[in-house]
Amino acid sequence: MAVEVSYNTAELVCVSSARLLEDGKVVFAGAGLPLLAAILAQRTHAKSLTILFEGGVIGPFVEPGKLPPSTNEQRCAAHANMVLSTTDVLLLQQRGYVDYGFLGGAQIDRYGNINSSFIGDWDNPKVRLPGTGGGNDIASLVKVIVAMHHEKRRLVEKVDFVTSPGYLTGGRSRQQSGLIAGGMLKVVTHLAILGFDEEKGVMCLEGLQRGATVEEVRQNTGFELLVKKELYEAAPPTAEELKILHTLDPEQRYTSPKGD
Amino acid sequence: MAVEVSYNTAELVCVSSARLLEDGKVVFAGAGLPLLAAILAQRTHAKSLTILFEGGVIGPFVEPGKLPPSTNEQRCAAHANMVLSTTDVLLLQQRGYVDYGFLGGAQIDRYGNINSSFIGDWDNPKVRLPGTGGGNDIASLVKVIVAMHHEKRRLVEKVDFVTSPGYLTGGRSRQQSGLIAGGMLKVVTHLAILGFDEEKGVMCLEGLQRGATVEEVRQNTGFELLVKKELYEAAPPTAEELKILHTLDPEQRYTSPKGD
Amino acid sequence: MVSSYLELRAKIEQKDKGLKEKVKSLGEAAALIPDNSHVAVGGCHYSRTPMAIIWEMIRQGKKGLTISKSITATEGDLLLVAGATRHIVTSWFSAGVTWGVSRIMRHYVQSGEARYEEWSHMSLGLRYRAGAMGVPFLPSRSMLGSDVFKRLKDIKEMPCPFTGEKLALIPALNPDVAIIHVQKADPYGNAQIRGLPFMDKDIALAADTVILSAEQIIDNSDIRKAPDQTAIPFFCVDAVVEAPYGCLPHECYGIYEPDFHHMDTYVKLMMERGVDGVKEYLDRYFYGPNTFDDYLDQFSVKDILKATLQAKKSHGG
Amino acid sequence: MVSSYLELRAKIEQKDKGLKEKVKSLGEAAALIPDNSHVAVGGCHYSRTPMAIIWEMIRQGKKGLTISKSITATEGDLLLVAGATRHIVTSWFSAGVTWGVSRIMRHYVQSGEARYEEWSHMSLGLRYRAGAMGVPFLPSRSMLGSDVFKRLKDIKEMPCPFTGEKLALIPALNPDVAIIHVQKADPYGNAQIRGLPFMDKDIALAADTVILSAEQIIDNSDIRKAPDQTAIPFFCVDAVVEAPYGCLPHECYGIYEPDFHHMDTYVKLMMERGVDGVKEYLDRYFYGPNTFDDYLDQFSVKDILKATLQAKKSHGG
Repeated sequence: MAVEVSYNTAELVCVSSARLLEDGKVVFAGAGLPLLAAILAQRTHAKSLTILFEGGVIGPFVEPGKLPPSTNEQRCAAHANMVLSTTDVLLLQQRGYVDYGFLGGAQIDRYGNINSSFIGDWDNPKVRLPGTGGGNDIASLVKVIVAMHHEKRRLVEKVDFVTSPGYLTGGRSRQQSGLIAGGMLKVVTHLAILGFDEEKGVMCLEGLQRGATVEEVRQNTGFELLVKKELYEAAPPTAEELKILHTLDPEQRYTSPKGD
Repeated sequence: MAVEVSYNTAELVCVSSARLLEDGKVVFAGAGLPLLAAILAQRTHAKSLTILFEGGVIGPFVEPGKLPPSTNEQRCAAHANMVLSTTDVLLLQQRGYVDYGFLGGAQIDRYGNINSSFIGDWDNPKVRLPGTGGGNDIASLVKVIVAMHHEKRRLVEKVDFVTSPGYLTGGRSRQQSGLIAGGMLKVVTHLAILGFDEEKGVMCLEGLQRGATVEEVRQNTGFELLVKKELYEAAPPTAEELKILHTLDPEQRYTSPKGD
Repeated sequence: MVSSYLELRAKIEQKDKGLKEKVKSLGEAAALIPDNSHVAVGGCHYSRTPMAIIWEMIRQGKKGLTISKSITATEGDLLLVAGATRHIVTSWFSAGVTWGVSRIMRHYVQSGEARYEEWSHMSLGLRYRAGAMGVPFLPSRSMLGSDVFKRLKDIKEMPCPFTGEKLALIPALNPDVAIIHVQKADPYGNAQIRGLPFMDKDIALAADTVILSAEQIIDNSDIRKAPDQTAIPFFCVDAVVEAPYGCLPHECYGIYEPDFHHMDTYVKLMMERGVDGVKEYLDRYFYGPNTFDDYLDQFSVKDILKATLQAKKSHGG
Repeated sequence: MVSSYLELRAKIEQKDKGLKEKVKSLGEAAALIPDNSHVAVGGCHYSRTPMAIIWEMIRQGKKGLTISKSITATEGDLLLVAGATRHIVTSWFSAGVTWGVSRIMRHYVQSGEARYEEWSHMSLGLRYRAGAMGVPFLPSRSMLGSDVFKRLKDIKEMPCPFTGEKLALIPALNPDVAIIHVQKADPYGNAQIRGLPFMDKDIALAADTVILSAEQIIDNSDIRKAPDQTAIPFFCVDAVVEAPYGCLPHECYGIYEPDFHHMDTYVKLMMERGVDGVKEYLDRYFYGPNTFDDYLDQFSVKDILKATLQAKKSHGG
């Protein structure tokens, strides 16, 4: 066993979600924490994991300390295996060449629907957020991992606006809407790893981060949470994982303690 | 006036059809005589005529004596302005970037429908021909010039098979089928230049090659031909035009006396 | 609104498609953009933004434009504050993840002064692609079931006639004008794009009028040496403007990275002082200088050199 | 038949998409092609034909294949006479305009022994493209009203839900296997194509299994030097075979023109002696040699040199 190490919640989320990415698979990663986690996975257990960027990049070569702040800029393209048009890289998901989409979430509800458009009313938004970007396409077309800080205001009963579809209103509603592939896979937070009940299409607690309790998770979740009968405890980040993270992002631009 | 010059029927068709191509326009040219005519036009009155090839070429640079026997081979691509995928070059027609399609015809009927698929019955063809290639797309999407030898067996009442659509069964039938753009513009033969009556959608004699008579045209046409009230006489090929033709195609591969 | 096919065809038919020189000044080129038209912007986020053309558009006082762009960055702020547009069609709008949410975008959209028409990134790409292909829509499996879909007017769904599967029908977008920055173009408009192509090829073919700015105008014989590198064919292009560093403070692949120092300064001003701050910025950088060179002259040479060297280093050039 | 989306997705999901070496011998690669499968052939007419793979397919005695190719040339004759296929999906079939109509194609099609499924060139391209995009069809304005349309079973028309205009719906084609020849590929399958790209990018993404032959296998670091030159991404590729002169007697852009002398000789034999002549040709060039190098050894060095020099001359290389 590794010795006890210290880490902040963002680092915990990053490491936990990186571990979900299997070798030999293809992941569509957004800028920020998702990208950092995907590179961490490549440098630990998933050497032949392929990363795609929305900007049109297949298999980028990311230099430590130079993580691109946008997945649409040239640093992403240099020394990649292939660059192609934005539309075409997004279409790879529709064709089935992407195993996971990896998103940060502003607000997610019990059905896994994500809101990154606005808080408040459709016609009179309180806060206008940047928008879907490729998020809607990713959530419509492939299996999705969401990494986020676990807070009541972020895990809500019903999002104000479904920007990126999860299981919509639960049950078969996602399939009935025409979204027959993909769907929410996991939500990774600093307290827990959550999956989705296949029949009901609702979020379900599967594992706890070390030290977290079911009660604590419930208190920080804005809806009645399903809990699996047998919960596992996730192993904490190792010194090795944290060391790689710090090499990749020495200024902690993407793992500042405040979350995603 | 130029002195009298000698030329064969294929040369006559080539020169006559070249003259129809206006400067500043874009022509989609098939291999053989159409390509030869398009280059002739560029070297005479239409310096900024742009040629497209089905193989995916925009603005090729064709060396005299090296006319490509296929518009899908590398000689077409070298020193062109752009090469792109076959599908994309054909789609330029659908978008409207092509002013003329230029085809050779195996068999054409009074409505301008072309058959290059087979002679005989659908299910029991007497002669299987090579097929449509891009012909159907050209005829579906842009205005078409057809260059051919004038023979009764080639200008027929009804083609056995509509490979490339003209005005189908006449009247508004082309538009009704969904083909709302393009359509047959001219048929150039060694005897005549034929247009199409706009209302009826049927072929119509407009001009005569020097020395040809209406009677001769009728005798060599397999259907009752409309004849415009005022016919013009086309000027014969000039020495200059023929000289260019011979430079481009010194072995007369595409203007052998037997026609297209 | 999806255009009727015959109208689309008529517009292209009127264009002079000959291989002719189209080199124009920034002023002449931007004058081709009518007020109240739909302008599609090439590049994405802060990459290959046609900033020089936008600079001139704002100076010419364009009004009533609809602006579409795959991802909108700081140029969107500038167009809003300058009053050039009140309608942005995009999938994401802000300077960047690390800079936070644009206060300008929030100001205009939350107040209802401007409309943010939100499409998914791929859907906007398919809209341009349908426009480029000359079809009224493309089928897609994205956006179904989401509120993004429900908020849009010009979008439909139907069961697939072959498989019965439910499909979204993404309507074609044929912008009145496309403005695109490229690394190299010849005087006729044959353009080469290096690095990320984004949606620019489709935008160029979808638009009725195309204005290119290029880091460098090269000879047609250089284009012909590598015809498989041509990204945009000359006959859809109406104007070519030579504009070195024409994306600054944004980046141009292989030539310069963003001027991050300038970007940080701009974002700080914008986030702290909102519309007033951006008005000051426009006065200093857009309305003040007499030429685009004078605009560039306001930048720090040191920062430009750094951005240039970084780009060369990244690409081994 | 248009495949169901979930079936398509399941096939791709099963693929190992890791960045792993896939270099195989011709024999191993061709063994990935099951009898009775649909094989899409890259290149067009006599350009970039994957002749080496076809050579091996014929030697392995493949049966019941459906072959699709944008334009079919002499390789179509060979596949018919060898008994590998009785169903060709294409838009045009013959050696070339100057060589006349293939007697082999006529023999098999006129007798009813083989089926020539005729699509327009663009429509076949749209079929692959729809397959590559993961949609069941693409709308089009071509083929409507023609007998080509009427003869096809898997095609539909409908009024556009946006404009009311009548549209053809071109069904997706997702071939079981794609065989494609490229100038360069790395061991993982990242492929560079020079010159005319034809439909190859779409074919590679549309197919469930992709076999590449390459004039040269290059290092992945060479691919990464110019990622904007990669035409086919590694994760859709299942096998990479190094096959210099792998298109002969057809051509490979920038490297060799066709061996016109060989082509003339073949066509003369085929046109004069029909099936029997082609059987002799297959005996000599396909069944006789032990390796593809031995196949090439039957060609005249002088003719190969000429084809190579011509290509270099044309491209200034």
